[in-house]
Amino acid sequence: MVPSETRTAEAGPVGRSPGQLIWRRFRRDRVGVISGFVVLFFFVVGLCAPLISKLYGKDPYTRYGQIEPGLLNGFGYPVKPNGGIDGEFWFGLEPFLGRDVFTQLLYGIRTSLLIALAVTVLATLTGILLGIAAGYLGGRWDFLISRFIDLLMAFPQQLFFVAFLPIVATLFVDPREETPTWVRVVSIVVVLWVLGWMTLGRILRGATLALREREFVEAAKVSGASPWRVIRKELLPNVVSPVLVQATYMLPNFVTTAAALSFLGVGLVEPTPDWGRMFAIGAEVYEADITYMFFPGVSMVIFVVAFNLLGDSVRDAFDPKSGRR
Amino acid sequence: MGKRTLRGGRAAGVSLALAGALILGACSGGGGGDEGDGVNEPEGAGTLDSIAFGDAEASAGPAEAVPGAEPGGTIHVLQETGPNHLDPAQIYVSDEATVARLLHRGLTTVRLDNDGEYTVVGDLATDSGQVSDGGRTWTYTLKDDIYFNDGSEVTSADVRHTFERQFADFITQGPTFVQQWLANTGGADYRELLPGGPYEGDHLPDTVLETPDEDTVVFHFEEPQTDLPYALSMVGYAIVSEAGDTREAYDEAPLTTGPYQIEEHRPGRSMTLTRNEYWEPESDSARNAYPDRYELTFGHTTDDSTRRLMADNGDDRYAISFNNGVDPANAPEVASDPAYSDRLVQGYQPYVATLAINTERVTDKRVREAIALAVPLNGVLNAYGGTFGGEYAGGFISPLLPGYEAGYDPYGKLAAPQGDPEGARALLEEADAVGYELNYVHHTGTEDSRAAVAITDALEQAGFEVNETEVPQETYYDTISVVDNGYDIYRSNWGHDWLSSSTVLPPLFDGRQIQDGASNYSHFDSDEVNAEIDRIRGIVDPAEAATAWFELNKTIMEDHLPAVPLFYYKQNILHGSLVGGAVFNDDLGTVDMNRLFVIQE
Amino acid sequence: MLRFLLRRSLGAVAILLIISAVTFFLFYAIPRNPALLACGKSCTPDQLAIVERNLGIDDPVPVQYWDYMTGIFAGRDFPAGDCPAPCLGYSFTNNQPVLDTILDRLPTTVSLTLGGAVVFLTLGLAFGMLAAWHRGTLLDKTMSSASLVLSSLQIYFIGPLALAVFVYNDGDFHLFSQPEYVPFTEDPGGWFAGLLLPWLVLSTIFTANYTRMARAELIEQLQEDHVRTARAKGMSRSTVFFRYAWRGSLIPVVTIFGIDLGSLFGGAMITEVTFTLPGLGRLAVDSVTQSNLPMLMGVMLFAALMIVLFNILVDACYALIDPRVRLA
Amino acid sequence: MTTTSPAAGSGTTGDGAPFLSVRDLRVHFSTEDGVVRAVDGLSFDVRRGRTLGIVGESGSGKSVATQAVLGLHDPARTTVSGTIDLDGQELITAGERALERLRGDKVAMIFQDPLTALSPYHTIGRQIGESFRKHRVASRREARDRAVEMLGKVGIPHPRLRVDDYPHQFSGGMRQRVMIAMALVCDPDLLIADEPTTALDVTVQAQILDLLLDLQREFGSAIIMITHDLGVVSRVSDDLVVMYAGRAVERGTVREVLRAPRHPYTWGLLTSMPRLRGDVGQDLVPIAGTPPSLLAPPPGCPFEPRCAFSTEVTGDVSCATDRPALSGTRDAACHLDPEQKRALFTERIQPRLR
Repeated sequence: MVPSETRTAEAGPVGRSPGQLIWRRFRRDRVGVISGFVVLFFFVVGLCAPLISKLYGKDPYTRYGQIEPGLLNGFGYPVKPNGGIDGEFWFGLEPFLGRDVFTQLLYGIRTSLLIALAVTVLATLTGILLGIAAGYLGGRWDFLISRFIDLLMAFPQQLFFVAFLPIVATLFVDPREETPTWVRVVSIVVVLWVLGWMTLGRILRGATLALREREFVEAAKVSGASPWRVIRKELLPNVVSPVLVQATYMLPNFVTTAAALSFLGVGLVEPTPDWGRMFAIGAEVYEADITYMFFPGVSMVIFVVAFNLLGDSVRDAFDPKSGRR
Repeated sequence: MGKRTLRGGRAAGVSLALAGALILGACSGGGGGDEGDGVNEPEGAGTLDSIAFGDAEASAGPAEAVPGAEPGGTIHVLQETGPNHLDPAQIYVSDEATVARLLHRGLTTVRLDNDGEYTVVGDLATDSGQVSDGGRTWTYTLKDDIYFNDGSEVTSADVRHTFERQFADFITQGPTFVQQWLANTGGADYRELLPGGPYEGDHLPDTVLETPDEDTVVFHFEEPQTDLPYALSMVGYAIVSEAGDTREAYDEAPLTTGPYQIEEHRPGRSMTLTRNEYWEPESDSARNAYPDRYELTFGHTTDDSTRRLMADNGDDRYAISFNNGVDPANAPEVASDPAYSDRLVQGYQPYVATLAINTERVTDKRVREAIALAVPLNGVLNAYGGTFGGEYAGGFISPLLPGYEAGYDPYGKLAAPQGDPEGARALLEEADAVGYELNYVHHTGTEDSRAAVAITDALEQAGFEVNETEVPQETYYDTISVVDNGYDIYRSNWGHDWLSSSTVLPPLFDGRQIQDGASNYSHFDSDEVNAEIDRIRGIVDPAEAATAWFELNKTIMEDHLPAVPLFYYKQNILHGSLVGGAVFNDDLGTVDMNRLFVIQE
Repeated sequence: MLRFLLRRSLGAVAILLIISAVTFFLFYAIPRNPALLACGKSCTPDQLAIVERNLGIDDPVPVQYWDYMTGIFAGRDFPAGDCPAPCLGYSFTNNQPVLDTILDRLPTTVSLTLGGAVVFLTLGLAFGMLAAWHRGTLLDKTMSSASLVLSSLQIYFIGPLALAVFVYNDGDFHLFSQPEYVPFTEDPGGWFAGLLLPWLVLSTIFTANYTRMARAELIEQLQEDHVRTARAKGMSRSTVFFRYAWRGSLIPVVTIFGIDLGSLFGGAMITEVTFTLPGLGRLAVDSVTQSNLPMLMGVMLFAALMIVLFNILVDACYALIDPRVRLA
Repeated sequence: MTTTSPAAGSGTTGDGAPFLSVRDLRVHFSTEDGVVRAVDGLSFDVRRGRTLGIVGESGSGKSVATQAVLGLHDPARTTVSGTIDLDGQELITAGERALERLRGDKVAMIFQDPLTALSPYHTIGRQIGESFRKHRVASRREARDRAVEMLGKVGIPHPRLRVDDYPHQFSGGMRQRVMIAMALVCDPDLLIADEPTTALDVTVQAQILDLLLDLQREFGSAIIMITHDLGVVSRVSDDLVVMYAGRAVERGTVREVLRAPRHPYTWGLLTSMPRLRGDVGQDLVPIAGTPPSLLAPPPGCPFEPRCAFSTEVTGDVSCATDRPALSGTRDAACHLDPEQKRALFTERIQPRLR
């Protein structure tokens, strides 16, 4: 190609980098921005849970209803209507244990987001590593990794989680000792992670395979760049889009999966506040106290909807063609 | 005495949403004496004014008619877990025992009559037993017209076989009282008496078990065993056919002597009972057997069965549960709405929940007292279903038992069920034990975990350091019944085997019984208490004994405090609108299935 | 076709072998002794040994695994009885053959899954087509937003909610009857009534997802060159839509459907627990709480088998849909 | 139905009213990033029996304009304005039904990539016969026979055997023949060929072009040949429109435009094209820069940013702000005056074309 002898075109968004373009497109997507704020709000709430609960003056551990008489009835349910909601307990009281639902939810969101975030990061890294390795190295590696993915895909996911979660913790801790909360968290993260990266891995393998044949990668290879450099400089920047999009879809998925595990009774245990366990309790008491499930349930719906909308917007920003409208 | 533990969880399918009801424990036999005044009357529960060993007249069939009852129809039984065992010798847990009562008959049984009186009567035997030799020899004569459902007659050979096969290796789950009495040993040593059971041609010598003719069975014991009629009424000692014994396989398809037989059994799913044509009502003084069929379905969580029974639609109008209580979520509504409470049968279960303290580790009584003060009874009971789940306990002796004194509350727990962390802290400071470390183990079941939250929180408020661990529900009792278990506190339940405190205090607090797998969970050993146990056992008068037992209960509570009483379990059975004759049976700790009938429309 | 099946079956067997091994070794790595449970009270060491032998757990784990696998292919002898191939062992808790229990629970799960699948497949595809056909209109936007919200309604949230509102409300009107499993062969009406609510709840998220997927795929297909060609030939909108775009959108739908169905057949755990239906999922959950390893192993293997089987089925379906795929 | 006579009234000469007349066609897409003016004021005529070539770089709006003729754009996202007169029928305002009747019958289209343009899920026989069945209300059997006939006509061997094959079972050239057979199945009066040979290798290209010409001779159809390849145009076209950034920048007969191009963009196209008989040492000169964004086209001459000659424009016009017009059948939209153009072409461009 002959370098241009005249002025290059300046008009229009041609001169912007793809990143700027994507950002511009995303910013213009009002739904995306709003859902982004909602998601952000959840993270802030999770992060600031201790602060909020301090300002609010309650904590998620004190058994208010058991200590102060008159809050719970003989069956262990809030005496006041609507789950005991009042000026003091904004979201009401937990049946039986009489703890404050508002702070329970705040801390529960905090735990769930922490777990989901950790799994997302791990699964994304694993997906990138193995996906790109399979696509780029090809041959035997590709075969091995692809078969490995097939194998993991054939594992009955939920069953695997339910069956192995109780075991994983026992591998870490002497049964005589109190299992520290972090070990339980790590077990959940590990189990979800092991079966959580394959979709991304497959996508990246495909993307890498396609990229490998492209000129600029060929060129870089021919010019003697090390494989690591080719991956870092040429491949990685080009798979940012699927990675980001997949990660945004993954996270709410992990939140709901972890909640499902708690619902099935294999998640985090008392007294660690947990979003998912609130559904287990909710399912237990809904006939006597349906209000209890309201706040965890609605907040989870909002969270998942917002995250999915955000995911759609991220995808659209990267790839306007695929648009949902 | 055998270990009395809440084993339901291990043997049975435990639902995640397991509610307050208990799954455990066959209990049997009436109690001695007429200590009616000691029994506190809970709502709906019957009282035990008097109980007697029935004579031949009382034992003769047919059973007294239930007013208004008509034969016929089908009763539907909604159960959480299906029986894992059908071989009577393997049956001990209550959800198996309740079903088995429709199928099997033993030498004796406990009859609840129209007046609410309990009598130990002869079942296959003509009376509750002829005792001689100062309680060392018991003679039973079999009735006429008693048959297995294959048409063969029940003979003394079958009775002998029934007891001999209790020693077989594959019989592991049933009661062990009679074997131990016959062998005069404790623990599992009785197996030495007839290793492997009767299958190799060995038999118990006539000096132990004698069958002089077709209809007569004689038990010979080295020590007086005055409780034998009670023990023999346990389903675990129901009669097994010698000719029809298929050993392990008998567990799936046993022959029956009771009014019903198994027509179809889909393990864990359903069971259909139809009439045993060879059962003669004239031979049975305890069973009315009005319904033609029983349709049992399993896999109903307590919330599921409660909702069905509340809705009262279709077949559920003919439904009841033997073991599923009202679940906590529906309890408030069931209690408050007459549409439901009229169909509710309530009473005490035999179990008393306690928080055992390992006295070998927690040696300072002040520390134990601090634990007792701190523990929030309301937190524990809330987890187990609140007022439907039980009633705060002040001692180790159930309100069902003779000698029980209502309102006994040495540590003020009934008055302050939320616990007294300040008082506890003061005691700890006095003992210079603030920051005392407690290893606390509980199981992973919903209720126990929930109770643990309250207990741990309260103990830490009081100044303890709690190291909380959990084990799976099904291994819980195996974990805590190890002598060197390494734990300081753990919840344990105990239920009497029959209505006498002699089946409560000795197994729990006799220090000479401490061994792996035994029920002295507190590892409590006091010469004074041991001596007192021996003394009371020698008391012949049941009323006097009952009072003495309760005094010993006080001594243990006040001077030693090896465990913190938490609550007395209650049972709440709801039934469909077309089920008649539902009354609570204190002996069973649930509804009396022998009196049920279908209200014909 | 035969070669395809053979090749895929071999692959499937390999995968199942590995899954069984991994599961087996992980399970038996846990420090619990199930024999203690089975031995019960008054358990002597001698007795414990007998029970362990009966359960086949006195051998080292690899030997046990070998015995287990032999049992599957050749049958196995147990003290409790002969266990013909494919033998998945005996339950720790009630001495029933694992296979019998699985087969006993299977109809519930199959009924639940198939009914749910019919609901979410028809509704999902219908809604997706409707939205794609009316792309950009208010209808499309409404349906897209609705499916977005619906797809976030977790079963453990709406299940109890639906029960409270439609079944166990205090009024006299109950939209659905109490969820339960009645075998179809016994009472088709009861079967339908008892499973209707579980079907709907189970299929809520699926319906929403299939709507979204079908819509997106159809819209993508409508932008394909060959669809444009068809339009340029004068084909009517509906012909283009149903004959051309629809066909192409089937492949991803079938793929996902195969995965979903495969994993649901292994037990729709949350639905079964929420509605207390005695299916494989609940069997698995109960087995976990009871440490009933043989049962859990059996369910796990069965579920994996279903997944692998449906994978093969999906591939076979590709050949039906797309003539370019040949099963050689 | 072995022979079908050309539609009544269609002549083989270029006389009389144009068969297709496009005036001031504008096709605007609304996208996430704004309105894309893909075609912005395009006019051209096509006469019966003649071939109009439309050339331009990718993105110049050639395909968009011709697809607008058939109304193939998604109405929800596209605004089409101007007039399209096909044999007296106004198409822009025509309803979907009327267009459907037209497509594949009076006007047919051939697309660039026969692999993606044919449905992989249906046999070619079905795909060919389908529009015949619709427009001629033929039975399944008749449609199949017609498909076989057409396959034979476009030179596919063993048409009777291959009619039930799927597109993937054909080679690229054969597939394009199938495409053509499909387009011609109803004897269209106007055939729009959108880069019909781009995806094919050179020898096959020639065969396909010959085929098209033969068929035109036989049926007397008008053809619009869209391409970026001037070689193709010079070979088959009678008239030529050069498009740039959604507009026509030069138009005339093929001879006029190629012999004496008047627009700097056309010059650029010519110099950037390899010639068979050219000097091997001669550098090809691509047009510098990239086409302007169609989102925000420059107000003046769209080619101005890339034009090497804009500085030579004299007078009070500015290439940057004033849009040059195009008028008449032979003209170029450029502010250079005719003399300048002639001089620049002969002095600076022609030498490079030797």
